[in-house]
Amino acid sequence: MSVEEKVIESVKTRFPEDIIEAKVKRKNRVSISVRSNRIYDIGLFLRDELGFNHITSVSGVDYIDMNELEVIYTIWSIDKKILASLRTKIPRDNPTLKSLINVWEGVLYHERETWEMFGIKFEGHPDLSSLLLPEEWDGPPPLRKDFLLPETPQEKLEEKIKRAGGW
Amino acid sequence: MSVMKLSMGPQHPITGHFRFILDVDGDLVLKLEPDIGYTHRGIEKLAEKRTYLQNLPVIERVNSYCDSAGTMLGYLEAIEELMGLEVPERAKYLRVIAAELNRIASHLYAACLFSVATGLETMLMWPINDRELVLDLLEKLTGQRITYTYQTIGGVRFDMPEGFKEEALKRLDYLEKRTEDYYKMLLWNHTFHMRTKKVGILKPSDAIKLGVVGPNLRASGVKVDVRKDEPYEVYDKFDFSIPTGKNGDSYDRLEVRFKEVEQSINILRQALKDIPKGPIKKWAPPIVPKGEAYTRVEAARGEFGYYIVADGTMKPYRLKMSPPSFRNLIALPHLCKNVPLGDIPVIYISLDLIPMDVDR
Amino acid sequence: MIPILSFSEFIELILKVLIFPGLAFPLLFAMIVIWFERKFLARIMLRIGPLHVGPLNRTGLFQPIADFLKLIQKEIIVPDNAYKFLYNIAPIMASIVASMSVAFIPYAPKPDGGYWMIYYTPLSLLVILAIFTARPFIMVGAGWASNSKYCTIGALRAALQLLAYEVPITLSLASIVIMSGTFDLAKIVETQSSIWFIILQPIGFIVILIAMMAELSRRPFDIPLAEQEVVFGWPTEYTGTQFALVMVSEYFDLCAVTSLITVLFLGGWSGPVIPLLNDISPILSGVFWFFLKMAILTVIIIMGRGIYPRLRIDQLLDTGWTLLIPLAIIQIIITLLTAQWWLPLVRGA
Amino acid sequence: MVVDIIRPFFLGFYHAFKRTFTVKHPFVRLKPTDRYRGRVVLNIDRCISCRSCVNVCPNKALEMVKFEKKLIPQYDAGRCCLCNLCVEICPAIALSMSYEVEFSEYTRKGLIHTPDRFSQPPKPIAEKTVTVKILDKKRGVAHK
Repeated sequence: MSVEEKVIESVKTRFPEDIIEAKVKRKNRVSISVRSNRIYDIGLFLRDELGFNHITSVSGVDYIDMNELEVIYTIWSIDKKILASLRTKIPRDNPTLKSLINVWEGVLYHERETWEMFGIKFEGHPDLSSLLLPEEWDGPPPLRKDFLLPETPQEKLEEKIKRAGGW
Repeated sequence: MSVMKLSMGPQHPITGHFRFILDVDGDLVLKLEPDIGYTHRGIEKLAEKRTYLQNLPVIERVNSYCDSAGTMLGYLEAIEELMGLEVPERAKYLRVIAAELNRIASHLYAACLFSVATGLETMLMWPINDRELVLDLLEKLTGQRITYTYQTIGGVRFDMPEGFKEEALKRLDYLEKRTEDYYKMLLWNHTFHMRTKKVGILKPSDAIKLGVVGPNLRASGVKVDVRKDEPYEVYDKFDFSIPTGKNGDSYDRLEVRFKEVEQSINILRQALKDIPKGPIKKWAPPIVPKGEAYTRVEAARGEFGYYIVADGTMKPYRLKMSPPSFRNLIALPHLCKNVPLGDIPVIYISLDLIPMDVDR
Repeated sequence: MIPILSFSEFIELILKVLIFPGLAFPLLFAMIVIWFERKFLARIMLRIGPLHVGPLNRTGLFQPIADFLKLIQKEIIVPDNAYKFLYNIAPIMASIVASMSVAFIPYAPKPDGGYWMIYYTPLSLLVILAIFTARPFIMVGAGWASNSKYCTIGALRAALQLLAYEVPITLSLASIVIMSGTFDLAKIVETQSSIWFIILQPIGFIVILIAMMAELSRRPFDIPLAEQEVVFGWPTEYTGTQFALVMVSEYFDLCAVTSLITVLFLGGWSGPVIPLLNDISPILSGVFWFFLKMAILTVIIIMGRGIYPRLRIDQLLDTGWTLLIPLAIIQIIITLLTAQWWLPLVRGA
Repeated sequence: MVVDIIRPFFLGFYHAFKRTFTVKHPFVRLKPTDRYRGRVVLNIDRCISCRSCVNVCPNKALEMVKFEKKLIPQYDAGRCCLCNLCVEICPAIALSMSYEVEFSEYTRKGLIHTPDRFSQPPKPIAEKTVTVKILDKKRGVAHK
């Protein structure tokens, strides 16, 4: 049994109910899908007992067709040399999630950026304020799929062709 | 005693495109709050509107003036993982050569910024001059000086020009000798020791907890390097070591970078010696199959992570970049608590943050 | 009662005030030193430096003049919240005070007795010390009057640094006075005719050189002006002519300081007589040696900017109080202990 | 410690007499390498109006316009990032990268190269050109 499978096994035995899916994706990559209400406990378990200590990134993905937002915490274990993606899906209409700031201190700016770009409210985060966008920004969260750029390249292209006298 | 709010930047000689809001009491900085986003270009959103191929020039501008070759490798790794594409051996070597040359250029740039922060302008010019040698080599190889668009999906675009190998080896020898002068002028300079030793000490436990990466993490004594941990391209074929620091102060962070330049020269010598003959590019389809991949590469400033969600079209559904400077940024307010005002530039520059990399 | 001057005396006075130690000399010194500093530092950094302006082909000799002309054309901006009177008068005061001390330094002996200096007083060393003490107050005044955060921090740093470094200067001057027995700069030079004080008091020389670099805010001690920390320190808000005056006053100070160290430690005008110059005027030979010594000191002081990183304010004060002052006191003790052997040699001349 | 303080002094003084590195730019120019990617140049006769360069351009620097009864790309130098994608994709080998880098203009409109300007060959390089060279250990690096 490889180290990756051991990790999966221990998570599954500890939280049998709350793991939706856990699998080894390839060498050094582990993916764990969990229910959003238990993400804090699973995060603590990953940090304390499995040694996933080095936060790599927090990212969001907007699945607009399923009306869901996915939040992915990617954590590297320095001793085990495994990258775990701790992922959870939350409804798009009411995106709230418990912040993991007390588990990994390094998520401070990552969560703030995800809040700003996807509108996901992290409960317990000390400072959810504008990070990259201008302070007077009042549009929707820009990385959601329903935020359209003022002019997509395709439209521009068609307009250009029209201006050039048709194709 | 009253606390004064001091706004440092974005129009300030040292901060670049950052703004720091400092709480200053006399000459003591109680708290630093970074204000970023002055160079935010929304590359993650732009990438969703462009095809995988069109993204190449856009993505390398995340880290444009220092390390575009090393930065782009991760994106290509992710796409090739999704496609299941095996890149020709010679192309892998050429990618490594470009990335390592770029690492040398980037670290020399870091050294010159560091000496500006301490007020020594001579060491601004010397590494910049010698960086020119490396940039000239890269221009010979790729056709550009800073943004190369050299590596592409399935390989590299140009082969090594004639006489490149000899010229490169000659210049690497020169650079290795030239480093002695840097040590004499900067690193062994007693005044420089006074300014940088025991300034901004980042403990290993704190560094891991905050998620600091790259030379900054290694300077704290934690031996983490993606090139060794999960070798990408052909890094598993080279014999090189990972330099680490002892104290984790500003001085160590610079010294680790200098030692990394030596290791890069070492890698380049091996790569130029062992490079096999063969094709340099493999045809790649424009459509990437459905799936997702997270890849990491060791760029000059540290680990660069790419998370790509592909939905089976020509364009990525989601591209997440996790650049090293953004992850190192959190160490800045952590280190700048109750330090003299004069140490702020030193600590800031020692972390080697570049605003474009932070903002994307 | 106004003394009546003869015609030749009048001409001499005009020459002194307007040309040589007076008005033109510090200006010319500033111009040449600014040019030399830029060119020399550029060469250390493997750059070329100023290139296009000037008479000789590609030397950029007139670059300081071009800069000055550019600066005086610019608009003078006074911040709204500034205390206007003090803000406007500070650059003028700075340049006046800086150029004042040149009047009390003897540059050469005259063949008919007396010295080539604007105003002779037996207490000239004390007068120069007094003039130096006035400088921090102008800086603090200007920084406070600008009513800007960076200016205020810069002014406070300037006050700390300049006041702290007065002490080692005064202490190392004490050992000179013990040795020569006079406050008269001209007499101090006379006593060095057989042996220079730099040989007798090397520690004192090093202390005064470092302290004077700090007093002048030259790198590595340019903490009040540190641009990476406080933009430009106390003169941050100045523009145009006012900025030009501030800049020029720094080089006036450099002129005065190098002259003073030459007089105190390097034997002033003393040196072998050069026949060619002596034929024109006996003063010129002395002035030549004086200039040579000044030039060497200037190069050493300028080099600091090219090779050392800047110190932090606490390290600077630490160096001042715990290293330079003990060294200066050690020099006084050594001087007192060895005076019995050296005094006949020095005073006997 | 004393050695560490004094050594930079001599090192700096020694460097003051080394050969300078700067290129005196308007009089002397850097010679671009063979592979250098500057302004894109179009060969009108070879262009088959296939529009693939317009499609591949990531920055919309190319756009089709009518020119002598033919649709020919027009080039916006202000948008071009010199990435070489259009040259690679061109099936008729009508596009090429030249060594010309100095194409700045006073107005934004002047940056748009209409097809006839787009197809002009690059200006010749100035006569005096230099490249960076390692001379020897003592004199270091210089442009020659």
